[in-house]
Amino acid sequence: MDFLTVLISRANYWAYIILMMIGLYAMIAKNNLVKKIVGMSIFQTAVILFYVSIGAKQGATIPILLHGHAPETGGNLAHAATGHGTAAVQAVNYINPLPHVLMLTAIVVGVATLGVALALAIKVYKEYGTLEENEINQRLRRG
Amino acid sequence: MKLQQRKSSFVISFFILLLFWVVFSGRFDLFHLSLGMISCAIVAWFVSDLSIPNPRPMGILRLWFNFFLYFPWLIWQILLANFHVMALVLSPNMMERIDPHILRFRSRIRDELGLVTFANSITLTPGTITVHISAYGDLSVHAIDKDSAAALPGEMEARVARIFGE
Amino acid sequence: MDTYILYSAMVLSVFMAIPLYRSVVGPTVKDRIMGVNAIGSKTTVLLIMIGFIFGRVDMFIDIALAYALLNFIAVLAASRYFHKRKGLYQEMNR
Amino acid sequence: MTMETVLSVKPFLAVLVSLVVIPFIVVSRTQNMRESWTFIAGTIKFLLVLSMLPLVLKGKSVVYTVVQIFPDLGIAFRVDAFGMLFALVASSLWIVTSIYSLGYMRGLDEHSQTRYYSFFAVALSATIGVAFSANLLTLYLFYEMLSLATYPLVTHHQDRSARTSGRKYLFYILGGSIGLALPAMLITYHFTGTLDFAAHGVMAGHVNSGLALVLSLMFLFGFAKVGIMPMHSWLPAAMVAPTPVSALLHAVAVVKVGAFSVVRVFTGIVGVDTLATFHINEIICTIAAITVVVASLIALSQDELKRRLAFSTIGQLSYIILGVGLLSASGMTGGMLHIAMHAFGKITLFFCAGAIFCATGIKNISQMKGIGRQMPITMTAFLIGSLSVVGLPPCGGFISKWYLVVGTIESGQMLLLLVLLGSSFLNAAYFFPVFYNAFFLSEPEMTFENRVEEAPIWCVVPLTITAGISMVLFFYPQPFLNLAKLAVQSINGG
Amino acid sequence: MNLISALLIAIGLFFFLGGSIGIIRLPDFYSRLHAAGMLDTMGLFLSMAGLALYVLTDFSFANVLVAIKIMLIVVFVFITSPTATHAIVDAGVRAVREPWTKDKKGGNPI
Amino acid sequence: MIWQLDLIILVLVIVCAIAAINVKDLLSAAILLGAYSFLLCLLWAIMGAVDVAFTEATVGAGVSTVFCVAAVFHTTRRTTD
Amino acid sequence: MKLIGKLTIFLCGTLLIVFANKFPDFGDPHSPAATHLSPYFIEHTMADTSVPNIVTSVLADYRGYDTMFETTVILAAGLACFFLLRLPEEEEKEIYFRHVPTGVTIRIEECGAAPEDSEVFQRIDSQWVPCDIIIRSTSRLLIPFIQIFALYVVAHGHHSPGGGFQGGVVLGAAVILFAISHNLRTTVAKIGEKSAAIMSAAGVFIYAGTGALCLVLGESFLNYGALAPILGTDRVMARSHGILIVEIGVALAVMSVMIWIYYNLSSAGKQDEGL
Amino acid sequence: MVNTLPALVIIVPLLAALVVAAAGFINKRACFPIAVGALSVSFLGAAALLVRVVNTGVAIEYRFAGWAAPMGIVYVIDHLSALVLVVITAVALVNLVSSKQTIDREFKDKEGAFLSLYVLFTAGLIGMTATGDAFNLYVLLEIASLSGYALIGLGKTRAPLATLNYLFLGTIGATFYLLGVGYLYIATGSLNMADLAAILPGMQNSGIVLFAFIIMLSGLFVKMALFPVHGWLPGAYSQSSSAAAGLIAPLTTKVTVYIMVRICLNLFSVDYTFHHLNAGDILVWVAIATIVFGSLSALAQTDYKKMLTYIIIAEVGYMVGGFFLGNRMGMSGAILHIVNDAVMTLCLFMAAGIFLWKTGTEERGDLKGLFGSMPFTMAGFVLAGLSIIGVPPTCGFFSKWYLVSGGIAAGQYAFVAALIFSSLINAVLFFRLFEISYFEPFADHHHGSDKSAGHGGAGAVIREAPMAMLVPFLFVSIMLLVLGIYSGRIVTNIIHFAIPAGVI
Repeated sequence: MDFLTVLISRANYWAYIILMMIGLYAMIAKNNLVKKIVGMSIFQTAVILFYVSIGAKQGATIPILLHGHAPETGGNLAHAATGHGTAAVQAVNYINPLPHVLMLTAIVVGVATLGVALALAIKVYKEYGTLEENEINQRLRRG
Repeated sequence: MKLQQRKSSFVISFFILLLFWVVFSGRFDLFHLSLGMISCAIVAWFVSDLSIPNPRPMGILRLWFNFFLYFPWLIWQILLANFHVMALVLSPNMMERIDPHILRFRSRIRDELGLVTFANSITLTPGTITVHISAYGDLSVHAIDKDSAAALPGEMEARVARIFGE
Repeated sequence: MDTYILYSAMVLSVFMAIPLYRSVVGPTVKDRIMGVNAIGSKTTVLLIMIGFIFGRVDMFIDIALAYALLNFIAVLAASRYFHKRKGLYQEMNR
Repeated sequence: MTMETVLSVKPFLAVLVSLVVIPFIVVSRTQNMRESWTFIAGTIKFLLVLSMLPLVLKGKSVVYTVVQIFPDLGIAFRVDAFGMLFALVASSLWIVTSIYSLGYMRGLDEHSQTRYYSFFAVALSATIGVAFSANLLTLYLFYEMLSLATYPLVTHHQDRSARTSGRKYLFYILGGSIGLALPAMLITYHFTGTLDFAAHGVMAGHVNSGLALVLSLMFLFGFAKVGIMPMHSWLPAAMVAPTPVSALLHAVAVVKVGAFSVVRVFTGIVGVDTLATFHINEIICTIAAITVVVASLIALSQDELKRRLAFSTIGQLSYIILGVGLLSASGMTGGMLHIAMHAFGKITLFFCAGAIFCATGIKNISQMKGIGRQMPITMTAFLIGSLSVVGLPPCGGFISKWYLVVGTIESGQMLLLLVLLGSSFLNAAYFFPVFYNAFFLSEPEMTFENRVEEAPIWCVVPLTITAGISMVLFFYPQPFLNLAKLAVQSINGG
Repeated sequence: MNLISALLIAIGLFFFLGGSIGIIRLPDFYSRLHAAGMLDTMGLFLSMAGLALYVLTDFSFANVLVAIKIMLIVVFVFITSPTATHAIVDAGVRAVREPWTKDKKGGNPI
Repeated sequence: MIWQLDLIILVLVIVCAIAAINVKDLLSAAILLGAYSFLLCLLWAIMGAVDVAFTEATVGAGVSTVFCVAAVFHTTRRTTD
Repeated sequence: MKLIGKLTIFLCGTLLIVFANKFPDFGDPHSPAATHLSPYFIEHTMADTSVPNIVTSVLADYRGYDTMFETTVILAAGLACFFLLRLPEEEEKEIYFRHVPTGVTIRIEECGAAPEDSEVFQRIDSQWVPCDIIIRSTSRLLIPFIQIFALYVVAHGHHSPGGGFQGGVVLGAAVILFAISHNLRTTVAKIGEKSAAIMSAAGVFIYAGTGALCLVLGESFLNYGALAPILGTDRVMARSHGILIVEIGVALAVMSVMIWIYYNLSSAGKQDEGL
Repeated sequence: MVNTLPALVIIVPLLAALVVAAAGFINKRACFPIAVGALSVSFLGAAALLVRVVNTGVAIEYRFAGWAAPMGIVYVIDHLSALVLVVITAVALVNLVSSKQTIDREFKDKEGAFLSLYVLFTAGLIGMTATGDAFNLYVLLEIASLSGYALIGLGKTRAPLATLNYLFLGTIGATFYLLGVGYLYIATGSLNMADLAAILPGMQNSGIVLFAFIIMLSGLFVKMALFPVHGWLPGAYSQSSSAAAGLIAPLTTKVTVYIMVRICLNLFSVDYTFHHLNAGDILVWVAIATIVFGSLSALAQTDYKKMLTYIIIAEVGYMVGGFFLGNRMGMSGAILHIVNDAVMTLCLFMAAGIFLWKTGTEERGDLKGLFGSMPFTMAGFVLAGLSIIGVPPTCGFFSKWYLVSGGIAAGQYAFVAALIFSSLINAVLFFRLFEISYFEPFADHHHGSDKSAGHGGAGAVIREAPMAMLVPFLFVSIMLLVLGIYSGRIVTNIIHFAIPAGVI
């Protein structure tokens, strides 16, 4: 049982390390450029996993306020919310939203990087007719 | 496309989309409804020349009505066929019982949407998958065994044809 | 009932390993696409179930819906690769 | 130093004047304009330097800070006796050399004269800057400026040999200054907290003997322009330059800047007391003595006149170091005086070599048979110059060498005395064949197809002047002697 | 009510299981698609129906909307799933894969 | 946070990641990357990060897979590792 | 390279695992991360911005500046893909048409006249694609719903997960679906590259411009409270509406950038025929 | 107005970038003036900020969205960041002005995108410099990186491959940085630098913080191309077009070094970095390796631009080593070198651009005879070379002065030796170039672009670069001297305030 608690309390962190290492390995050791790009994607998501794991909170609900559905009477929402909202909201009941915000940005950065990397890969292919790094290097050495 | 057609197409899509908006949104205050109106208008304008090729308000209503009548029957067929394939998959001597083959026939449905509905219905019923469909209604269907293939085109074609008024 | 849904979700996620196996092992790309499609449909259900477990299902439906729609696009894009003739001559036809 | 100081912008102007003139040289359309600008600048510079002489002779020093770069360190000028001595030599000789270059460059119809005159002007600025610098940073700055400005001059011909020797030149000079002098300077700065030249040096009390020795040697070799023995071989190589360049720069500006810097550092930074306490001066003297002897011996074996002169220069420069290394009053006076005396002597010799080349195209001594009869003025000047360099009366060189000998005796270094005397003989030995060839040999096969005339008038006049000055200095060495004595006084006394 | 939804979910899971097993067992990918595409869709439909029913146990207007939305997913899946299946089959045809048949043994039965 | 599901999905995610970088076909790699995104989306949902899950679902399924396939379409599927 | 890779990951992995052991437990409600900053956001979001979705309020208000640059990152990616890949337009040598009812393909050389604007003839790519009515019809049917759903996601980012970014991606995906199910040329004819580019810049401009407007109104950058007089609401609601405005900007930018990137990637810069 | 300056410095370029991106599709001629105008405004703003900070001596804080420090994002402009801001904007502006013709020629129909990315890159760097939020820095880093990839990627034929490598390593670097921020967040729960700096001293023994330090620095080292992870830099920079290289090469590594300084000084304290961890010694050795490696590799290059890239690597070694000497002199030297090296590298790359423009190649051998044909350019080039070598009174000398003094004060004689060694190698490198261009006769490069120049003059015609390139170039090379002479003031008035009082 002790092992299980350790496993549960750390599993996410270990998983993020494994994923990160998979990505890093692909980026360093793989020969194919698109493979490297795939590795890069995995590498970036590993960090996202790490951050989201930081944000997780035992026994809390998702970071959208339960009483957010204020009376639907013509939009004067704020006063209704301030009326009972602030008093009722307890930080311990909601998952930490900050890492989520950060990770939204990280995902966006990830997809942007992916797009640019793929564009570059297409250009490389047009130039050399292959995506294998060793073949490209051979060609460079010959030419 | 003519402007008149486009206008009516716009109106029809607008109301259909608004219905969906309301279902999605679930908020009925003025602010969100007006947002919905704007959104639906934008989308309807954007799609007015492609989603509904020849708009006839009554026709569309009848189509939907017929479609909802067809739906339970289809579900029932799917359910039956599902159990059939389920049994096939789970049976120990599966390799003997299956007999994949390709079936070719010509449907009498001419309406494009009808053909698509028919093809998708065929695909949805387990045991048969539409492989290819031509504009004239030539279908090739992959069937997993003889029983699944036997029902085609059969009743399903008739019902689909009825929806589209043929 | 929540426990029941939790266990269902667990069972479902275990089932997910099978299409994953198919998409990992292949052998053809179409098998993989198919596997991903199957994962997608299971995930849609799982998302709703997670919503129930959190007790906030209304928040999860949007995700599931987006998921269902976009999974379709991904599968379509992947199979579109073969629709173009390129799949026919210039490449190995796995 | 407890000297009175006068704040004046003159030192800065003296440095600046030849830089200011460069744009005018560059935009000048005709040769005449270019040269007249050079003259104007040279004259102004000389007058500026001269105008400070009375003050300096009165024992005051002129100071001016251009810009304060570090809180306690900046680009600053300070004119004291020693600097004045050197500046006087350099600025007066610039005018002479300008005249000479005029003849030489026109005579040989050299290319890229604009570049030549511009960098000449820069080099002069840098030389005066070194002479007037108030701290090691300023000195280093102008030292580097001089190295770089000389490079295009050395490689003026832009051919293969120029390239090789340019490379060698840079290797030694820049390598020395960046690799040795700069770290030495920074280490000094770190330990002492100042780089200002002070009468007794700034190192005393801050460094131990090992560090002092290392720093001294780093400075000695780092200022490679002084040509102390392992760092000397750039000097013969640099002789590919046009002769006025060799003359001014390799007899006066560059090498003397090296010597001046070393002396300045030893007296102003390391300090004579430190040198004496840690017995560093003995090591320095030994190195200098070895250089003297070896350079003289090598000079004997050179056939090309300019190379022979170059090795002679190496030897003569070490006299200066030797003299200062003796640390006795006479020795130091002799060393400092030698800067001036040797300058006038050696520049005469180079002018002569240039004139011969200009007139006949000959570079080697063995070919100069009978030339003395064709070019009597030149060769007479050559005789005077070599007498001065060897150190025989009636030439200025005798006086400085006299002080050096007295200095060795004062400090009781009999071995060094021997070295001095011996090397003088060697000097005589390598100059003698030149006259012998020129005046007493007339080999039958040695025929000049056309009768050789004297070199162009613009070449001959300067060398006559310098030869004359060399002789005058024997009879009237007071300006330089007084300055040198003042300098030594301020170093030892106070 | 709960019982019905639980039952529906269980049947749905059962279909999912069938689909998964089919994906493994069937010989070539045309036949696997039958299992993967259809049984999964059915499983999804049933489980969703069960879940929608479960939502409706706590009956309120908001929950009705939620249930409708859940069923909307099903509708969309019913539209997209056959199309996706068809696209995959088409891809297979374009890549010149002969379907596996009993007599010919074409393709690679795995 | 539902740790039971979390553990199962984590295993699947890692398997998927390893497969994605080891498969000998770039199109497959792209598709497996898509599957990887799907599973991650689930993982975020399990940990309660709904917005992240939503983004991952849209980006992973809708966009990045398509981009990858498009890129592979214009380059090649061949890979030696 | 393989060895270096293995070595690196071994080193990094060991290091990471060693330090991972020192973390607070997974899901610990008393970890510093859960107690230092986030409680403020959770407890004040309603009072400050009147947005129940805390992620949205933090994203677009508390850390709105981050999000502005996040959108800019996307724009930069779009620009980068365009900049790297786009090729100059060139005359097409031969074009292909399909007679829809029969499926016959015809090729028209340079000089030949194309059957313009005809219902029966359909322009197709040089790489032949099957005439598939199923995919086309289904996509046509779905696209409006995907789009309305996307707009819903954008508009309801305050109350449920989603927001500008997700909505924008879904919108973009809808267009991509259109391009996949039809062809790229049709899509480009509908939403041109130029408009995609301008819209993407405009989207970010809406965001940054809102911020700048606040600046002009005398508050700090992106302080939507300054918009209250313009919107005619109190400051808290102004923040809420400000968030909506910037979300719309984000959605616009993200949608058009996704389309733009897709155009360039799928056609390798030619933008005539794509995936 | 003054209070909004920190925002304006970055917002104006951002808005301009958006406008330019759109204008590229509407009216191409409007792009360039807008970009130049925006960067000018930004430069003036940065200068005003610097003046204000120096005059008041107090850091300026700007709250975005009106939220106070730990909640919202703040910009903190102190002496250090104001100085770097001025450098960034100035370098970007000057390079932009000088490369108008290059842009027009090399990026036909894409000027809008190029200029937009250019301005975005600058904006990213500005933001990185000014921000006081650890995560915001990551976002801006990515903006700068992404636009940098694009700018570099459209260069010569090998550029895409080199850029892809750059992208991979850059992503690793940025992600490591992000991971470090995550570790800090898990340990403290905060993202604001000032807030973190207040919390961290209480948890100096925490392993998480230690690891955050390690991983953040490793990420930055990848980004700044320190020795074992430098591989991406030479390829990327030497393959890019000259307009892009003139922006990216001077700024990227410098700003990354600045961030490292920032993190070590203001986030983790001096106490933590130097006394608790004693990180200095190891990192100085790494820096020494970088210097030696960079110099030696530069010696092996025949391509002029490639040589410059290796010099950049060596210069990174200077800065890192100088900073980690851990004393006031060394740090001053490192920070001063950020400024000086940016200007020097700009000058050298502008020269490279001019050579490319005139001769069409970047091989060393093709510089033949340029002293004769373009004396003004070569004068500037010589000045830049001397500055890199470290000859007074150019600015390179003075930063080297501080660095060497710092090395001596810290007793790191190996570092001093490496610096001197590198200076000597630089001397060899540049004099080799000078020799080629000085000694060898001018070969008429017909593949150069400037065909309009008269061929009548039989080789003697002086064909300088176009004025629009030459004037900024000469301005920059004169700045080398000016910076050198004023370096003492920069150090005493600005840099000394940037270094915490605890450093001796």
